[in-house]
Amino acid sequence: MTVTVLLFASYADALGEASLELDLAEDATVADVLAEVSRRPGAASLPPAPLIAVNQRYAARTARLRSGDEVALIPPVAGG
Amino acid sequence: MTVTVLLFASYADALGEASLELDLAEDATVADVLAEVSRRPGAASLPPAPLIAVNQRYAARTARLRSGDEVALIPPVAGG
Amino acid sequence: MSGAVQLVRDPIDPAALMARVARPAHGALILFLGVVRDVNDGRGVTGIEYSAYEGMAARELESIADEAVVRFVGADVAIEHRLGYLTLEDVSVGIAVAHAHRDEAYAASRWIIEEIKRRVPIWKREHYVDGSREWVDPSGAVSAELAQ
Amino acid sequence: MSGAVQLVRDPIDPAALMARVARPAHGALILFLGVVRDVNDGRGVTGIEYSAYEGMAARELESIADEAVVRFVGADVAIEHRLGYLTLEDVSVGIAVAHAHRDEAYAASRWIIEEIKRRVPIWKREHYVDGSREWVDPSGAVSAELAQ
Repeated sequence: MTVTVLLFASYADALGEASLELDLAEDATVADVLAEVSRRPGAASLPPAPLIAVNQRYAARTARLRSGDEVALIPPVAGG
Repeated sequence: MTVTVLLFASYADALGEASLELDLAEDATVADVLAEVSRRPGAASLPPAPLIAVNQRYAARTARLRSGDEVALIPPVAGG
Repeated sequence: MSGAVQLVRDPIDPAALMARVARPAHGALILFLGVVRDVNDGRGVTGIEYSAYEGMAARELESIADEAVVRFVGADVAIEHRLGYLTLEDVSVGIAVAHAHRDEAYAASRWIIEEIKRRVPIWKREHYVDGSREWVDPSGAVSAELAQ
Repeated sequence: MSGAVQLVRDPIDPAALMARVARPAHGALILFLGVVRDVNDGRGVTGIEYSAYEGMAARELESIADEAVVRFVGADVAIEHRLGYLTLEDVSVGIAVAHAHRDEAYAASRWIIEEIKRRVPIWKREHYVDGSREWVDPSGAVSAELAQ
């Protein structure tokens, strides 16, 4: 299955991209996405356990994914 | 000596006046003003120990007065 | 702090109040507005008449503003309290506080409105839908304290 | 609460924000403004670039407004957060809260700004007087909590 990974702010700068398409096994979880992303150039400067949202809701690393999901890596928020 | 007594809001309504001139002994205190005022018609509805200001500052009942002082009886405040 | 505090008879302008505290060093600005509302203690209100011991009220408001900038170092403060007859949704008091940080801005704003209600000689007479009117007495309990 | 909350690119209008929460039942109205200030952590700031995960940020802001009116019963709430490049003294976030009573109005206002800073996916990159710029990281400590 395929998921879209969104990167923002310092994370987008680190990887040089704002989004990625990943091909994953059918039973993939958020943790698998993080493992995939950590192999990309520039990923060394990301924290080991970044905050994650799946389809615009905060999600745990164990969350199961479905094809077409939008997985976002959320840098420390700084609104206000 | 002479002092001016100011009445406001419900106190002015009770006594039917917004100010009084009182003649007092030279060593008079705030308590003497209150005793004087309590003899006026309508004073029965005033509390026994109303809040007092002398020359626009809150003052105790024992405060000594000087001629020309402005003594105000302050009903419960309700600003804001 | 003179000029930061005023008793007014015309409507309070929130934007003007805020402009008086804005500075490039401030990261947080809080405006508190007290507003005439349609019900108090279960009775329908049509308006409120505000009166004051004006000289002393102005002095107490200034002393509150002065104390605020000592207690909450770095704050800028502007206060206006309106007098006269106000109808529903009219603003009776406006307090603008700005500070580098929001913690201090919130604390100062809250402290100022509580002090106003505690010690500024302003009174209100509520006018009710049934045509009656009454002086509001939030509590006589503070009297002893203010006279020490 | 749709319509009560917006991500905007144009300047925030505090008066319009307050008008959205005014009702005859409200006795207290509090406006909080977050403002770009000239110094942060000792460094001279010239401006801040705000960006967001827009869909999720809008959703989180709406959920904060919805939760606020449940937690603080009787409150009306309006929130705007600005995105894009802001210069000194520009307003980045405006929160208007009105309630019958000031206790609840202050509490709701404070709760809302803390929730925004805790969980709305908005980021800022500060631009400094020396020409450099940096993403602001208030703390990574909330991460574990939000992911449960």
